[in-house]
Amino acid sequence: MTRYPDPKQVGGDFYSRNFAKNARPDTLILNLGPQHPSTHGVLRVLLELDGEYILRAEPVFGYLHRMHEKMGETKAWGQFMPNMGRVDYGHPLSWNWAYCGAVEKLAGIEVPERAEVIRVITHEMNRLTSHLLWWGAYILDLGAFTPIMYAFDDREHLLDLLQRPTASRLTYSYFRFGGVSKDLDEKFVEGTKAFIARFRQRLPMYKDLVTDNIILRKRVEDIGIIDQDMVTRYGATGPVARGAGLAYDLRVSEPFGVYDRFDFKVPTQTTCCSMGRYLVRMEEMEQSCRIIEQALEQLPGAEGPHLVKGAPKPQAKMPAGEAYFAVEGGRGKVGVYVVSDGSKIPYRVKLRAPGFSNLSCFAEACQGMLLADAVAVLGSLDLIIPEIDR
Amino acid sequence: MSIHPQLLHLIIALIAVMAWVGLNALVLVYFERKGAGFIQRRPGPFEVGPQGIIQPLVDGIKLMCKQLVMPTGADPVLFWTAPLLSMTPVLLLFLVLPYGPWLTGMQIDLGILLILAFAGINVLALLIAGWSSNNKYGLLGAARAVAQSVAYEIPLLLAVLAVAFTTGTLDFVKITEGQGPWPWQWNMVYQPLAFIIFIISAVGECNRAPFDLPEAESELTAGFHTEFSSMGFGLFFMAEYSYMVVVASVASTLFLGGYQGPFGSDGWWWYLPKVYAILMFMIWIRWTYPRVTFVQLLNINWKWLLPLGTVNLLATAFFMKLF
Amino acid sequence: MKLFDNLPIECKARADYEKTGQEWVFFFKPGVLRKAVQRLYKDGWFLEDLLALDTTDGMLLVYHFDKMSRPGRVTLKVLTSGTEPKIPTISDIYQGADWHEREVYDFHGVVFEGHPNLIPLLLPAEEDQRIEPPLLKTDKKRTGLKNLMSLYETEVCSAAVEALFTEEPAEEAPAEG
Amino acid sequence: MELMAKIAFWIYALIILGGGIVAVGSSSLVRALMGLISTLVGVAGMYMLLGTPFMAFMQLLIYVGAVAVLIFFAVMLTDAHGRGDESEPAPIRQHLFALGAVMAVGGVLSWLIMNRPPASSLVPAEVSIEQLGHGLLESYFLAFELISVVLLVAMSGAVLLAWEKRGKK
Repeated sequence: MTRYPDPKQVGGDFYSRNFAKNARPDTLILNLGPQHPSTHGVLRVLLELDGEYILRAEPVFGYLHRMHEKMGETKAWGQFMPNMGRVDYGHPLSWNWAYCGAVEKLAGIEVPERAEVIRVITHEMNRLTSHLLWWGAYILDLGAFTPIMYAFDDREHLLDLLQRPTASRLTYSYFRFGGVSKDLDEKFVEGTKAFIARFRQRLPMYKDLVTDNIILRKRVEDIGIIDQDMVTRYGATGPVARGAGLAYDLRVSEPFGVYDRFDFKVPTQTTCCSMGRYLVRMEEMEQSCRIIEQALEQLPGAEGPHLVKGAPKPQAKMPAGEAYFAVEGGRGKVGVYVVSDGSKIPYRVKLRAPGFSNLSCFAEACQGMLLADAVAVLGSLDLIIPEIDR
Repeated sequence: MSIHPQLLHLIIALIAVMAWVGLNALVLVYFERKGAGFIQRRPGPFEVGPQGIIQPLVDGIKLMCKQLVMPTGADPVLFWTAPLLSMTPVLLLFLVLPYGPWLTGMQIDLGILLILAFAGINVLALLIAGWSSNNKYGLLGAARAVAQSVAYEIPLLLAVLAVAFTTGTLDFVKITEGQGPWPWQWNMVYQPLAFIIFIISAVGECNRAPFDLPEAESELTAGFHTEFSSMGFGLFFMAEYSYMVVVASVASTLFLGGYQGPFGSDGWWWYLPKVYAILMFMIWIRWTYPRVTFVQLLNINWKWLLPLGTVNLLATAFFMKLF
Repeated sequence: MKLFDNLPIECKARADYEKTGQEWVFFFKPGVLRKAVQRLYKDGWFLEDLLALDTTDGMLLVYHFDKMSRPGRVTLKVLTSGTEPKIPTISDIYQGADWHEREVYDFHGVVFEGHPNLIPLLLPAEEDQRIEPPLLKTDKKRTGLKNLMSLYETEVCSAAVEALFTEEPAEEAPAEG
Repeated sequence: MELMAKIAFWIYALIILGGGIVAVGSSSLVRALMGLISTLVGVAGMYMLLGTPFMAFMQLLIYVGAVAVLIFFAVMLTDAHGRGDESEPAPIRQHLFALGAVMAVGGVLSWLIMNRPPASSLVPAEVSIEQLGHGLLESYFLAFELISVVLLVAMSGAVLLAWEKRGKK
């Protein structure tokens, strides 16, 4: 007599068969994704379900794999820059910055003060767009359709503003080795100030309408526990680490650019659950506003051009050596490690994606939860699949 | 051979009801989308026709023109039976609703019982749909649909029974006439708890957000109707909206005085606004709240609605005996 | 940085954080790697990433570790054979290393001994669709370690590692599993 | 109107018979259940025809809406699979036995009805809910309560069975 989840009998691809090998005979194996409304792109999670309780989970990805690291080894240093906007469509400027920072370290390029302040402003605005995108999509995962419209309303203002200097709305390729490609103008500064005033009024509304909603709280509190030990073992960073009570923010703990000039708080939560990560991100939006405000005040006093004189051309050669540069992206530590053999093409570009490490916590965090909770935990990790697949 | 006048009345009523069900579904879809638009600060449909008013009709035509797809491994008979089984009982339910003093398709003593009995068939339809489509999401959705509908039917019945106790009948017309035209004469005032329980259970019975677990798209893609395309899906869709109308109509008859209006102005012009007010309320909460999890859903039912409903019923019986 | 004292270190060097983004660079033999990583775990470091570098001197595995409480980055470098790269896994110490190791297996064909589930992560997994590790360099492009990085200020350094970074290349790759 | 009633009777009878055949003969458990449900619906129709809409609606509400669904759940919870013992076609002998059993019962019943027809009324008597309630709680009180006791025993037995099984796990 054959029992149903017989590995030979179960169809599916390599991963399904591999997963079914260890499955109990009386369980249901469910493919959440790769085309599924709540996996944000093409993530696939293999779940072994007992009823609706999850016994085992295994994320499968790579459907969006574009081999950026190989592309890096075939293009000139400057030509690789546009790829950086495409790794993570949520917070592309952090990748811009990480790559530029690594190359600037390698070549010893000085960045003018004005460029640094511009980088902070645009980087933080981009973080706001990233968090707003996450917020809307996360609440959508939980079944409320309306907040994403409000989030996109705000996000649209930001995109309109960022469009002025960067000339694009999603996949920015704005930073250059030694500065940024275009200076900020008066209209941008005024618009940003107006936006922050408006956004300051919207944030309390979001708290009242969404964050304090009893159904939402019951949905996300106490599920998906990722504690400090797990954070260390998996190398999770960003809001996931801060939601576990670790005040680890590269803007403060390993300051890059001119972040040490600004006065802001690193929000943390000690609940380790999805609500903790949620609240950390909501608070971070407020802190980003503070940073942008301070940076806008410093902008007129900042010296130098927006791009250093004699900045390397796209086809320029870089000196041999290795350099690692990490910035705090919307999802955590965005690291770029470059190795040069002295030619105009990188010898090796390694992209450290925060989502990659954050997602690896999922299999352990979701054990014993309900299917609906798995969706809530996946969302709370703030996944951008292109970044994980690279 | 002459047709019996009662039969003629029934046939006319049936035809009228079919048209009415279709019209209601269209209007409600339009209201839903406009309501969603209003809540989300966007215009909603406004391209097709003035203010997008014929958008639902055009959507319906599009649905009809699409290909009917059946997945491999599905049970062909049951797969196509399910949407029909979901839609057809609804037509019967509209027959007994009291739209006005003379506008009742079929006045019978057991109107409420008929509605409850035939609404139960919908559960079966969802179950068959999920089971026969050879899809794991469908199966999970079907299991959810059943557990939910069976659970929420009980507090719904308890709430209805409380009203039946006070009025002493199951006939819609008599229940309506047992109430007065003014709001303070409605059953809602005498049975507030039953009203609240009824509305919550009704949202649960209709699988509407925040209780739309059987088709929770962020977990189960589309739940029991994942594999249905074209009018297969269209029938489920229409059935869902029609059940909403039925449930809202029952609520307005039982608790809001039905077609009664002040100064003897009884008629459908009082009835329909009450029904649509309840529908608007359901639309409002759908676009406002996140979805609960399935465990929470059942907890709300078994730990809150059911005990409260029972207590309410006992208290009603007690007071009825006392006074 | 006294964490690895009394371990057989191949090379211990202090790097310039401002210029390279690393604070300490260690060379280990593959056999010592797990012990070193265990010490890092006990001291509260976390694994940032893990990559392989295809050079004429062999396959260089680079582990980046960072600590949440203080800035600074520790890099562990392990040199293995370039033709049949093999290295013990650290995925039982750092569960996060699981996917990193599978990625390196995908990209460079490095086999991690003791890895519980060494299957393709990002590249096609079906038996008939698998491809050659794409990040292996062609012979023309492959170059030696000394052209890619410097040894920085060494505190301890074995002759074998030093030989890698001197102008005259050593006769053969010295590090052995 | 009498013609209508006769037509309705035959339609219901066909539904009941057809449903019964499907319920017994179908190899798919769920289709068999659908047959059972159509039988139940047909019986409800018969009740309607007999002028007891209360019984008809209760039949639908309880049997179709609840019991059938529970049976469905039981089917889904059983450890059934496509290649089990039940999936093989039954031998001819078994079919013959089944036919014999049906014929025996049907024959006895038809003989009874043909030879000893009960007195029937042309127009069914309307039984209001009030009468029904009085009947249940006054004249047939004992029978009514005995049925509840039987149901209670069945329920506790089911709970007991399920309890033991979980303990074994």
